[in-house]
Amino acid sequence: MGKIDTNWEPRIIAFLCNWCSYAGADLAGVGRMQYPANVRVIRVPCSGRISPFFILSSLQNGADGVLVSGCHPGDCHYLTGNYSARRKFALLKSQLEHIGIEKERVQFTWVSASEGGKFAEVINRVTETVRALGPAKKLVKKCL
Amino acid sequence: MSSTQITGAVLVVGGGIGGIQSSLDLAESGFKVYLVEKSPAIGGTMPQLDKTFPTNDCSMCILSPKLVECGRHLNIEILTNAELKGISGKPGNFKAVIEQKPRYVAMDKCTGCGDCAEKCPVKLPDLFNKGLSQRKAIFRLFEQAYPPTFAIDKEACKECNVCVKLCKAEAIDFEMEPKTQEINVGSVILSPGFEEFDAGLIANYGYGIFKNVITSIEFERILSASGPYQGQLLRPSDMKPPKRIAWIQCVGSRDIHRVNNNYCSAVCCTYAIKEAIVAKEHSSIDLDTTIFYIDIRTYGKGFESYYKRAKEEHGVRFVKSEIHRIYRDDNENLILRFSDDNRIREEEYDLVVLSVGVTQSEANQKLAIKLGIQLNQHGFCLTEDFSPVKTSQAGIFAAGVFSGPKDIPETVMEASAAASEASGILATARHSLTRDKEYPPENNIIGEKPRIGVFICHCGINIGSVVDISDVKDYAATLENVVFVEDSLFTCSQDSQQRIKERIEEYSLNRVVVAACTPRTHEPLFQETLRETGLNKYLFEMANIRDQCSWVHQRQPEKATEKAKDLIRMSVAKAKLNEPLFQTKLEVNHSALVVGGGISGMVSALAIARQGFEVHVIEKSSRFGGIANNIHSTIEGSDVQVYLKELIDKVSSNPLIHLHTETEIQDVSGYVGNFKTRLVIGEVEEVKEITHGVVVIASGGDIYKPNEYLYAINPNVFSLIELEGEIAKKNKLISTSRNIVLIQCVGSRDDERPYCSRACCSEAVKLALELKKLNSDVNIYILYRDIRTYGFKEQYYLEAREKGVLFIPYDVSDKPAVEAINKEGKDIIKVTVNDLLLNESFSIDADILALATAIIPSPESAKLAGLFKVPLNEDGFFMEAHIKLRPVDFPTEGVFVCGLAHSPKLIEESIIQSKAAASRAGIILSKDRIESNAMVSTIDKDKCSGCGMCVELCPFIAIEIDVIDNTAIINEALCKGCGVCASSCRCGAVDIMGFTDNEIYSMIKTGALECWGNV
Amino acid sequence: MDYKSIRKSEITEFLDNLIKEYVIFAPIEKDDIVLYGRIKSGNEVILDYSNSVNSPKEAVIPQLETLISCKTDKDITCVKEHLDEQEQFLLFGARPCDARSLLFLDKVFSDEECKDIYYVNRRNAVTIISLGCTLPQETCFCTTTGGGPFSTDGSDLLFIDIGDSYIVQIITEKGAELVEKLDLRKTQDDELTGMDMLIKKSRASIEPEIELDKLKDKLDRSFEGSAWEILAEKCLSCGICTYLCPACHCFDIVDEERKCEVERIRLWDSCQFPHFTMQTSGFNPRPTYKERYRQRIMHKFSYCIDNYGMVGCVGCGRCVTQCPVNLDIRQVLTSFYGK
Amino acid sequence: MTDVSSKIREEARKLLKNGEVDVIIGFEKGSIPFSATPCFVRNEADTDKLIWNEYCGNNLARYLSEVRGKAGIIAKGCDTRAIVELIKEKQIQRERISIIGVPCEGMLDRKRIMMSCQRKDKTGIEDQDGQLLTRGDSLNTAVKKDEFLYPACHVCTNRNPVMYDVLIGNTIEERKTDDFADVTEFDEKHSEERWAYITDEIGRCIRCYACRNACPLCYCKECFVDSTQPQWVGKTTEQSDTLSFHIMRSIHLAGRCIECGACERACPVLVDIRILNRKMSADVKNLFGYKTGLDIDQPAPLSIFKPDDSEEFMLDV
Repeated sequence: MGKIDTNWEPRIIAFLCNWCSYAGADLAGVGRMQYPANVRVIRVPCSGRISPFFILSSLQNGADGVLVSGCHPGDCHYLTGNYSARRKFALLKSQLEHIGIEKERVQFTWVSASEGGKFAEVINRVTETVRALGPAKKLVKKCL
Repeated sequence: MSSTQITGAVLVVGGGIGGIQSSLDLAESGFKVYLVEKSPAIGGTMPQLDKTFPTNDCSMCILSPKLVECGRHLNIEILTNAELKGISGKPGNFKAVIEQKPRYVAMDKCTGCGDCAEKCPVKLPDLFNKGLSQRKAIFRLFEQAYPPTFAIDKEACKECNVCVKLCKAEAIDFEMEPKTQEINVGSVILSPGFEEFDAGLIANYGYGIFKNVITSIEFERILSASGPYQGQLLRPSDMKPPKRIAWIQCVGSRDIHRVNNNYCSAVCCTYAIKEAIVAKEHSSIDLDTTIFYIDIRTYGKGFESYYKRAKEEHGVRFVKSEIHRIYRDDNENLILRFSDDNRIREEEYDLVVLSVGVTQSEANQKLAIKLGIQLNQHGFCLTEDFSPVKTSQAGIFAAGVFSGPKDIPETVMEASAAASEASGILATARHSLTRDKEYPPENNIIGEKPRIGVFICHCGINIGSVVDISDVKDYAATLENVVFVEDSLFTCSQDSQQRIKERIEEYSLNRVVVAACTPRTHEPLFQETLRETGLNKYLFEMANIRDQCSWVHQRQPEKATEKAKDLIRMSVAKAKLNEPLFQTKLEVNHSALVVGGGISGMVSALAIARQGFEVHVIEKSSRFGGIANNIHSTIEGSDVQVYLKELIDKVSSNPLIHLHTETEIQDVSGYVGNFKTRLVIGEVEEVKEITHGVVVIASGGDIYKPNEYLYAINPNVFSLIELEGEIAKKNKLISTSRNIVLIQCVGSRDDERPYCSRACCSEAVKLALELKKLNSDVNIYILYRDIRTYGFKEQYYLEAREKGVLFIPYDVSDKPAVEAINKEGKDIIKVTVNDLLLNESFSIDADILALATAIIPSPESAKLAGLFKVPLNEDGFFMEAHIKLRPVDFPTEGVFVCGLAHSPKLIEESIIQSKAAASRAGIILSKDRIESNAMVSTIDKDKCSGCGMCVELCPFIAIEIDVIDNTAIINEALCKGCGVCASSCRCGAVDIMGFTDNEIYSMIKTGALECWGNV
Repeated sequence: MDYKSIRKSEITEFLDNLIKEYVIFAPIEKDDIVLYGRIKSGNEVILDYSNSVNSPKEAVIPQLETLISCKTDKDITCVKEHLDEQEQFLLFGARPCDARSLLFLDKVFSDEECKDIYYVNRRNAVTIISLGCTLPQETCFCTTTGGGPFSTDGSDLLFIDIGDSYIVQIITEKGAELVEKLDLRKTQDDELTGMDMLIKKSRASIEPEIELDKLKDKLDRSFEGSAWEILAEKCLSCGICTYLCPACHCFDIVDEERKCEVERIRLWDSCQFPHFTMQTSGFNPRPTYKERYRQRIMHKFSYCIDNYGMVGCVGCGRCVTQCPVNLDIRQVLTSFYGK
Repeated sequence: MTDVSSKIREEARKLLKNGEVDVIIGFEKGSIPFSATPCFVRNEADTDKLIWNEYCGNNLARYLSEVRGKAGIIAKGCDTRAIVELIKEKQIQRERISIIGVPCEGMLDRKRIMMSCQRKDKTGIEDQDGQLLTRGDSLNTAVKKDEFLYPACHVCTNRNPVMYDVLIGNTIEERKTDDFADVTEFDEKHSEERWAYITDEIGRCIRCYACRNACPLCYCKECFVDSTQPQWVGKTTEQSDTLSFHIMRSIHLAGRCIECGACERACPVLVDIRILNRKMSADVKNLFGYKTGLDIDQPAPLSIFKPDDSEEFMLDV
């Protein structure tokens, strides 16, 4: 067992769609809703833009967790991007779990532009779950 | 400008969704728009709604892009806190007097940071939240408001000067004075909205006294995530989650006893269903929801199946009964007394929602009077059946609830229709008052090493008080390719913009990163600054260190500082890879193709031609007029045949309109601005190719031919439309009949066709009244499920009842039985029905049986859908791009829909939609070139294997496979840049400009590596 | 020629003794397949198996090695060269063909004019104990490429299986030194006679099929010929033949950010991969399997003779056994020779 | 088998003679024991080379998108499923290929057979009357061929071609539908056990890309693994890189993998690659009700969606 690093903070990459979830994150800010500072947001036009590779790359490059959030079904600014994305995400998540990666490391959710509170809640939940899991070791690139 | 010249500007009164839509349509088609809004922000009622029916879309989500688009439009001038005081002149040349109240906050200085409101000591009820929460004297109407600047409620303000001291932007000015100005416009569109009915007027419901009796709009605020209870479903008395909620319908509507409102508010049934469904979804416990109603009027597109789902999937209970009175118990619970099955019953609820109707506000009525606009008996703006957006004053048009109760898509359609009318008048003055911004030529930076400037904003104290800016600044300077870093109090202020420009020149910056607030509101501003210095606007990145950092990590300044560094590092990494992007310009063919020669097609063609564009109308039959050829009058009594004849004359004589009868489409190629369509004409099948920029699909609908109720078997059984023909033919059978039975919902609202055909209830009432007029002794029985005489049609329903027409409700599982018998030597039709109200069965010996047969999709629809690559819904009608806000558009640009092809509707409604389609079409036709979005998809042909995955996935049909080399090609004119293609391309051949794989990967890499923090 | 003997039953102990001084690579079984790998104890070794799936070249040219790494902490960037002192190691049970391949690799990496210091360090530290092939496989063709089932080229010691015992042939001084340290018994004469018989029998089972000089001539003249397209039509362009080949040695050098370091990594590459010759401009001089397969053959049987004086193939037969589509190098060579 | 071979030759000759095809892709005798090798026959005379036996394991559909001209192909069930997907993905045109379908009872794993006899106490192995006879110094054993079936053949549910122009012989009985019991069983193990198994398997990978290159559906002009901007996967054999390569490949094959097992057959170090691809196939079946390679008109599962697709995997907030 390695020693526990008490200063360790989880590092989480979040992919947010521009129209709903990014706006929801902004709204959480407007409402001054406090949440942990562990998430680094990458803004994308639509959850449909998010390739499973983005998620795998995040884990490979050292993220302890990944969050993906888009518009609720039916709300997509591009009509159906989130529906198409949902199928891809379902498979990716299942595959990661299959190979034995902790399933809580990669999370998917829908947050609308008016759900600032939900966004804060999601970040709380994701951060705490990933914190409980400890640093990601399984897919991260190691020094040779 | 000489007085005979037309003024190419339009005044739009009211900044709700209607006003916004009119403004955008007009500004986009070359007219200057003044949008006058009485409150401090545009948006109207929509921002107050939580979800929208029947898709449960988030109201704010779908509205906010429109707010920004409207707010930032170069040719829309928004006048907030403003009122129209008077109009003089004539169509084409009006002078309007506008009075604008002071905001006390300088709009050019206020950055919207919110420090002032945070510290303002004055609290007062927040009317946006219907008083369920409080706001400050200095306030913003709602968080996403446009303009985003604050305003001061001078009446409440104590002038303590706290805000003046706090405001680092020095935006507050108590010395501001009201301002009156006169503007020249060519036309006016009134869409000032409505007022919800004051539920306090109905004493026996206890509104205003019982805390847990609330109105539907209050309930919307409660449901809203940004509402007074942050989206938690709680009741006001004890802030506990209710377990039982009742909705009472028709509060202030269809009520001639308690209030004199004999119209139906048209929206309440569906919104109550929505609220019940959403409440159930919100509630953590199993929630009881009951809706007390008279008739459920879910007549709109998709509403009936929404109603069905509410009942069957969500378990919403529907009780057909009026509530007599509400009592309150000691726990603030409410006892509802009502009659059910002819017995008085009582039920207890935790919360009661009054489905309040819509009414005309006093202010609107005064405005109408001031402008000399006639109102109808209900106080709404008077319009005519065949000119539904025209007011009694020429050149002044009405849209939205100002002219009668209606929902969002109908308002949007009217707004577009009004825009079409206005641009019809002003066509010759198009582009005379609009302006385009001039920019210096762009520097070519391709091949240059990235030289990045980072500008960090303190946002007053919003960022600076949490994030250690000097630390962040030092850090940013160490990043690769960063050659300049600077911080400022407000990066968005005028002088900061100027400084950015100077720094770009001084340091030869070729990329700019601004670390400040959110790109959603501020990116366009900074991009503009870049353009002004000759830098391509896509060489810009924003790091959101306020909304998503300092504001949400106020108690963790160190972590917030680290995060800010990370976010800047990520933005710098992306900026490094940014490349200049360019919009492609496509030439536009200025003519339109209208498919279908019914009323919709002809109205649409005429409206397009009035805007000055050439139109081809194709009709598959040999005769124009479509279904309207069989309709003789409207319920209001207007003569349809006269109107139709005039319309055909106008269309035939218009030199810009080319009519093609007996014509069908063979094939279609091309896209928005550049369609090529091959027509097959006449029996000889002559083939002709036409080119056009847009298409309006007005292919109409059809009437269902039932195989029940002895239809087509017994000569005395007709469809309603056939009966109307028989009346017009003065068939003797009619004048001699003693009993006439009408059966509603034949082929509608059943398993095969779950939708409501919308027009049949009004049609039946219309015919009943006509039959009564012909022979007041005739007995008319209307067997119905719900009578759906929505809006002002309600008064005819009342009239029919007064005249003795018998309305008998039946249950769909127990349909009336029909039998042809011979009684006393006379052939009659015996109709047996179980009356739901009386719960007893009886028979009528009918001389005539008329069936309200469904309106069904035209058999042409499927073919057209394939040709134009547009979707049909499950009922077989065309499916618009968005049921609320894009009711005549398709995802495929340049293709529009109107009339029965879209869904069943009345003539008046078809006219509105057809004009709306013309307005939307006019936007494209008015442009010489259309510019594509620059952040579009791009294909690397060397990598593409032509598998077609992207083609299948693209929601906008913007990709096709090039048959020659089997690779995908992007139509940049159609691509919206969503990126679903890029994320699904296995070959890595597709990328999204501005969001390339490489750019995103660079952010992933710089964002994920933990050690960067220590570097 | 010096010989010693060792009983088969003593092999485990023999290795366990050596393991104290050397890192030992030997054939071991892992998940049903026999691979060359580092052993922790003598009983892991598998000697009754014809040849391992991979070649022992990995011991001298690892698939992956960090040449230098670089780390930035605060303002200091420190660069580290990965040239640690090399442990002494043994290649045990290498087949004569594989041992011979090291002589070829020496020519490539340890040329007087151009020494690859990473290679040389490892090469100097290795002692090779090979195992003669008493029962060559149908895919073996070492005699064709100049070797043989009991070739001593490249080995320091050669073990020859004579039933219950191995005869240990001492080939080099390094080998002799190693034998010195160990207490091996003297070889009996009858053992040596038996050994000669075995060697003869074994050699006879793999008669050389091709004369290499003539082949080179024919190949050089067929470079532009259409034959390649047909020959290589079924090739999948995978890297099996090159990666398993004991003589193939092409590599790529990449810089990778891994965790908090940047590492300069050398890793195997294959001329069979389309990207092997891809140029920055996008031009690829060997765009199809035809050019790539031709390159593999020409390189081994023509260019290597020009450059190093020996063919770049030791006839181990791995590419024949492992090719997923049975593209048999022997058939390809014969097809030229036959003409 | 010989009967099948002669019928194949006959059909091939016909196609070439009538000019219906320019080339026949089939199998000829391999150069080593227990093998057959892909061959391309372009004239009638050469059709005699064509053979059919239980070593015709390669998925010949892999060659279809590269071969020039009209092609005839000798195709097993799995090959035809690949053809269906390739047509769907516009890599080949149905009208340009002639399919000579051959029912298949499963193919034998040459490498495992060879391995089983390469220990020195065994001197050889022979095929005798449907059994494999191992000879050795000390023992002779007979092994049922079934024991050497490729793993993919064990769960094959399309032993008959799903699409063909000519069928050689009669169809054979299909197994019951695949219930992915192996996947379920694996997923019931503890996550650390799964991780250990998968990293151990993948740990052997030498990055030769034979799996990818043997796959009939891996036809990209540039594989993601070769992309440098961005470089999705490192090229090293370090666990993260190798594992990412295989996961990403399984994601690319999700809803497309026709489960022929070509990847595993090609692998020189016998990595259990199917453990990843089977999982995706199971999910695609269970979540989207789709099975690959059966119907040209059925849209690919990732090119469509249903509004009510499962959201069970999503965070419940």
